[in-house]
Amino acid sequence: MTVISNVVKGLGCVLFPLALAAPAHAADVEVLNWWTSGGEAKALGVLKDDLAEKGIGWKNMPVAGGAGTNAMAVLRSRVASGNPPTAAQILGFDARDWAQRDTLANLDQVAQEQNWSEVLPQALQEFTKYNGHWIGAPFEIHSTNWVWGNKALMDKLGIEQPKSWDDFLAALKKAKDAGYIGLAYGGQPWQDATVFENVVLASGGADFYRQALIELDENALKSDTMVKAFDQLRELLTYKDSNSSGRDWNLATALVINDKALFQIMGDWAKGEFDNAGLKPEQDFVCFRTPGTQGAVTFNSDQLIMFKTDDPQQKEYQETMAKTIMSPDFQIAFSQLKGSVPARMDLSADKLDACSQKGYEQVKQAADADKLMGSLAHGYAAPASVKNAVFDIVSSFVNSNMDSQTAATQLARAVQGAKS
Amino acid sequence: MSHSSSKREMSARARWQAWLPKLVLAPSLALVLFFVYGFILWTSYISFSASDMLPNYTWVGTHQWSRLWGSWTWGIALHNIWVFSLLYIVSCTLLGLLLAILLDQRIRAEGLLRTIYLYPMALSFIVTGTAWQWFLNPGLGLEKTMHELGWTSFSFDWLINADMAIYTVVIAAVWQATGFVMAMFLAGLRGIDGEMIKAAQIDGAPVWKIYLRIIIPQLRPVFLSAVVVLAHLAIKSFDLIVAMTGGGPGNATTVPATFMYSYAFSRNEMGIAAASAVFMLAVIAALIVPYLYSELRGPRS
Amino acid sequence: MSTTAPISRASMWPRIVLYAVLIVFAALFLMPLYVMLTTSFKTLAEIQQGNMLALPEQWTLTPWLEAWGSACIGLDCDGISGYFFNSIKIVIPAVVISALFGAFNGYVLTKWRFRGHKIVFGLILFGCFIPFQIILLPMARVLGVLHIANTTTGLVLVHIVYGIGFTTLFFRNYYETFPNELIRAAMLDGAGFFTIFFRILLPASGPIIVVTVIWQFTNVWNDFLFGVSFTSGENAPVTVALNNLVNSSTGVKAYNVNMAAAMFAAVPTLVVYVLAGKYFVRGLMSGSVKG
Amino acid sequence: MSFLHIDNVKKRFGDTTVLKGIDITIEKGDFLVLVGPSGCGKSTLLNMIAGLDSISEGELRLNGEVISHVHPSQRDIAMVFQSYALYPSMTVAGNIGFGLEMRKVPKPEREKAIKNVAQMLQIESLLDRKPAQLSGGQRQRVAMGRALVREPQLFLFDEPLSNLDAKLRVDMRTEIKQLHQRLKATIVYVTHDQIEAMTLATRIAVMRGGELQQLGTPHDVYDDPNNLFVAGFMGSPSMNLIEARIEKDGEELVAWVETADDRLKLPVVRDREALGAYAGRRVILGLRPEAITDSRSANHQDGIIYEAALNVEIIEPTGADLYVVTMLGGREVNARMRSGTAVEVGQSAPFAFDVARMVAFDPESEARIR
Repeated sequence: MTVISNVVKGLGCVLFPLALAAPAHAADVEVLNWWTSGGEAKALGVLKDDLAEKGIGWKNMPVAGGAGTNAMAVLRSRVASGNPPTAAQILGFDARDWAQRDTLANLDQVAQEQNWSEVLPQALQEFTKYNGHWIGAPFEIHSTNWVWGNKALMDKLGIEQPKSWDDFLAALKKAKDAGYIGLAYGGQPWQDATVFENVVLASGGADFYRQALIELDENALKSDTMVKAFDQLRELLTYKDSNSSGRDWNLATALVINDKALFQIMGDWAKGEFDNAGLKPEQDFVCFRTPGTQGAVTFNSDQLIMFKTDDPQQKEYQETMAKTIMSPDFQIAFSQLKGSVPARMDLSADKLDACSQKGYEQVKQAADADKLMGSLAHGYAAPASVKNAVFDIVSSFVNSNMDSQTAATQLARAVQGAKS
Repeated sequence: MSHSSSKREMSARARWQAWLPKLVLAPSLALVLFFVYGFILWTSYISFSASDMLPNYTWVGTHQWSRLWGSWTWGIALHNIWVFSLLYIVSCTLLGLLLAILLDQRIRAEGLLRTIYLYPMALSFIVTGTAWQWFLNPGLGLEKTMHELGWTSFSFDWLINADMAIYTVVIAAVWQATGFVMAMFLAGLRGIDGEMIKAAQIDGAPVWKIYLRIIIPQLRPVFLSAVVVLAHLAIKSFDLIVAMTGGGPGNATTVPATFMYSYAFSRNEMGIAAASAVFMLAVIAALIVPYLYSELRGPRS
Repeated sequence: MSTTAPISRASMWPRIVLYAVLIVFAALFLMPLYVMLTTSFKTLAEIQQGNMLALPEQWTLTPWLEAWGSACIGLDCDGISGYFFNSIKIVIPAVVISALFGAFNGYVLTKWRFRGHKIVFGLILFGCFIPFQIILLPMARVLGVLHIANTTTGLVLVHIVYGIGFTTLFFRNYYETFPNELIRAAMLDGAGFFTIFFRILLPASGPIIVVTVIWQFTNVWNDFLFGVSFTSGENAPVTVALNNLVNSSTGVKAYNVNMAAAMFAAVPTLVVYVLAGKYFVRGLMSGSVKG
Repeated sequence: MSFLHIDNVKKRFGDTTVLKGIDITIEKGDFLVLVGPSGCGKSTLLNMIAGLDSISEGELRLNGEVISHVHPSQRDIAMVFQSYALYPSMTVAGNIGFGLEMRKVPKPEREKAIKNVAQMLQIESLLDRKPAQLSGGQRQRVAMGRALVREPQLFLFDEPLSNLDAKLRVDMRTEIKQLHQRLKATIVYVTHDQIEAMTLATRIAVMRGGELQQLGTPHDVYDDPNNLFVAGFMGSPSMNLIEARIEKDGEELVAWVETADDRLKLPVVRDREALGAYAGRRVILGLRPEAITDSRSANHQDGIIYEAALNVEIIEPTGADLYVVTMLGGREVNARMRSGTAVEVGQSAPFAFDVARMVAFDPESEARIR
């Protein structure tokens, strides 16, 4: 065996210098992201153009697939090998995880210049700051408690915009009875969870949402309120069609667009699909907060985190990028394309469309009332491990006949297991 | 050339020749030791560490293992792999044996039929999954076709039915591997001594009895090999599930392989992922090591 | 030649039933391929209205062209052609190098045995049976350290390493049947280690080279797990691109394009299988049964 | 000075000793046959001479040079293998010329040499064929050609005829014998067939269990065996081994042998001195079948014939001879009589013993008494 160990040592000697020979840095910024669909890519193009004006080259590093899963895997191997990109698109708790490992650049100076702590809502600052230092620049705020409705179908069936959960179910029933699909539903775990968090917020209220899904209180998770939420989810599910399993969100949106379904519960990125179909908000389709959740907003936000570097030029570029992203013009322009609202709370909504104007106002109000809360389905309520544990239970519930009591108990157990 | 110098030279050459083979084998062995056994050790260690998003070498004992066994999804994954493996192995073996026996009856177009039965094995699981996903799609595939042919009550929604989805994966997997098992059995059948069968015929045994009593018992080594190979394929199955159901609906078709992938790459739970991978290895090793041992120990030196 | 009993000529019925069963099975086995092929030549409208089993009313090549050159996978709408060539870039060096390793290993393990050669062989062989999940995490790191993460080069390395087990098995079992006296004769004739290998063993290794190449080609081409774990974006092999294409959506699912793309991914291995089916079977067999 | 000297050579594999110190010396032009049952170590010894197996202890000298640790290709030795070991991918010419090619002999010279050898072995028409296209006998010739072309100091043959059918084996045997005589080559030849050994050898080394039992000319080994093993192994049918009791009969020394119903007294004429010490003890007598015969066939000139009437148990005619079996000392004894001798099973017949050829062995040590 000494022979072998010598060979292994020898191999190490050959491979190590190879590993240390890091490639030279180009005078570009390299931005890892998973914005690969049309609207997203266009929105990102705004940043690219802004930087080009400032003479900064752009090396796009899009990693498609797996809703960012693949991108995170790539990012991990880049960082682990000591060769991180300039910046990366990231969500919620993932930003904290990277900061915790001391891999991120400090953006305090830019933040101070642009007064970020004043203009960004407190709930979002939880994720853009770590240990009192700024680690990320948010592009926008998306909210997930939206319902998208087919206006023509509502008119045809005589449905008013529902104000309460019961109204909402009644409207769905009307559509179902008339031979339409009540709820356009996409059967993927994150979509199940998106609907679930809407139901939890609607039935338990903002405090309960916070207690159960953000603070992950075990008693709240297995409380009667949670059981009731599962009951309501079960009832809601009777209004979806039977072929929803595995369906993508945009295919579900298409059901609404094509007059096949009445409503869809989905984040505001769904608006992009209506735009692409040439439909006008409040004329051809309607948008309203999920009944029962008015006053509160569950949000998520894409942010750009910058990785530590010793290259002064790269540092400068990083700061320029952060500054650009947080500039009022960019925030508006980006949200116009992305369907979101600006992350800054101090801008005029004039240039946004009807739905976004409404949404922006509601986000501001929710922020003032401390009812702006992170979305669980998108990693702004709990770390990835907990998030996925919730996905597991909710998806199992959706796809089986599990009773609500069991679901609540299992949910509490799974969250505990993932937390430890 | 003087006597002694020639001797020294020769022994140098002899030494070199004696070392060369080991030297040639060494890179492979080094690669295997590092990339297989080194990695196994590393992953095993990680399963006892606090690793989450990135490896973290803090020792936490069996913490990750107890989390693994407490996990809801892991329970589903184990149940699924058990159901999947059992059905897959049994169906492939029986169907493969049946086809091999039928083909062994001096069939006219044997070559062609054999080719047809075997071609799925040449396909990637991703292609197979894509094809079957489309084939079994309730909205457009088999179900719709049957409705159009007039059988309106026909219903086949297994692919999107959480209780049945795993069986659609079994169907596709059986479709893919049956031909291979058939080829193994066919080779086994062709290796059986014909005179023995003639003797049995002279003794007046009917054909089915000859198969049941004389031929099939002799195929025992083929059964063993088929089961080992199929079990190993089943536990490694990842591609087919990803392509057909993506682990869904919900997590109804999660198996250990997809479980591990998701925990490692999307859930920031590297410790649990490592533990699940080590568990899979242990199961396969329990199957393969005795098999390899008996194969290698054999009469060949 | 069949060794089993000829069925008595008196009754034709068993024969007819036998053929019927065989043909039904053949139809079942061919069905998915048939559906894939016909679907790939149909228009989307026809797919949604028509019968899955029917032949296309209007044959169209558009899905094939689209799958090859313009279907959107993620952000890029260049079809799967680039990924197809990625796979070729991976498969050629991976197959050649792993086969070479296997040939040398088989040669040493049969003709230049040393103490513990069985253990070494067992160690190498076990490597092809491990569930690859166990090496995903460290491999991702090593590729990162070597700066070949997310490259086709990285995948080539991975496929070589995990292909050695099977190629060694093939060559070892083949060279095992070569008389050792051949090596001794050559030694007396004055040939050394490499001369014996290149002049005497290798020229007589045609059949096993074919088997090994086919086996490795199919394995590497059909790989998905390594591809999806270690590459992304434009560096992915064709199987990963196919999966991304099929499972990512932009409005409507273009089933005809999906099927055409699946055919592209399937064609190389199918061609190999049809051209060299005999060797293909032999490869499958020697990968599993030896006794 | 001897040409090939095997000096106290030993071979160990781990704890087992396969060769326990072999000493053999032969002269230039000798045809040494190593013979013995399988597992006796004869092939190992041959491989050690070739350099294909290493030597654990002892020394090998060829033509005065120590070659114990010289690489096989440098020993100036050629070998013909049992399986012929023809390179499957090369033509016959390529096979024959490969050794010369490895020794960097220029091509024209090589071709000439190949042609010469092919002519000698009558395989000129086969030069372009591949081994797979040849018959067994042809392959055998090619294998010999490959050895001959090198014109080595020493030829080694490892059971070269064992894969041929009986008729071809006899023909090739003759041919090898002729080659040896014509080329005056020195040969070491391994076989388990004692007839091959007898016909081919100038020197025979009988081996058993890693030990040399006897080294000598075919005549020595046949008529003057060193021990019971050599006596039993060489010759077919093998030597009759008969239990007897040595007694002094006045001045005479005699051996008493039990017959079916009586006792037979055979006078001792060979090794009398040594056997004298065995008076009153049991020994084992050795008599070749041809030394027990009918009266007319007996060698009355050189031999000392002693006749006795014994019961005939079995008769086996072989055409040329008639083997008659009787019982002596409780064992079957083969007598070789002239064809046509009038004997009948169950009847008594006269047997003539050539006691001058009678040898005796110690029953305990199995060694020859002399």
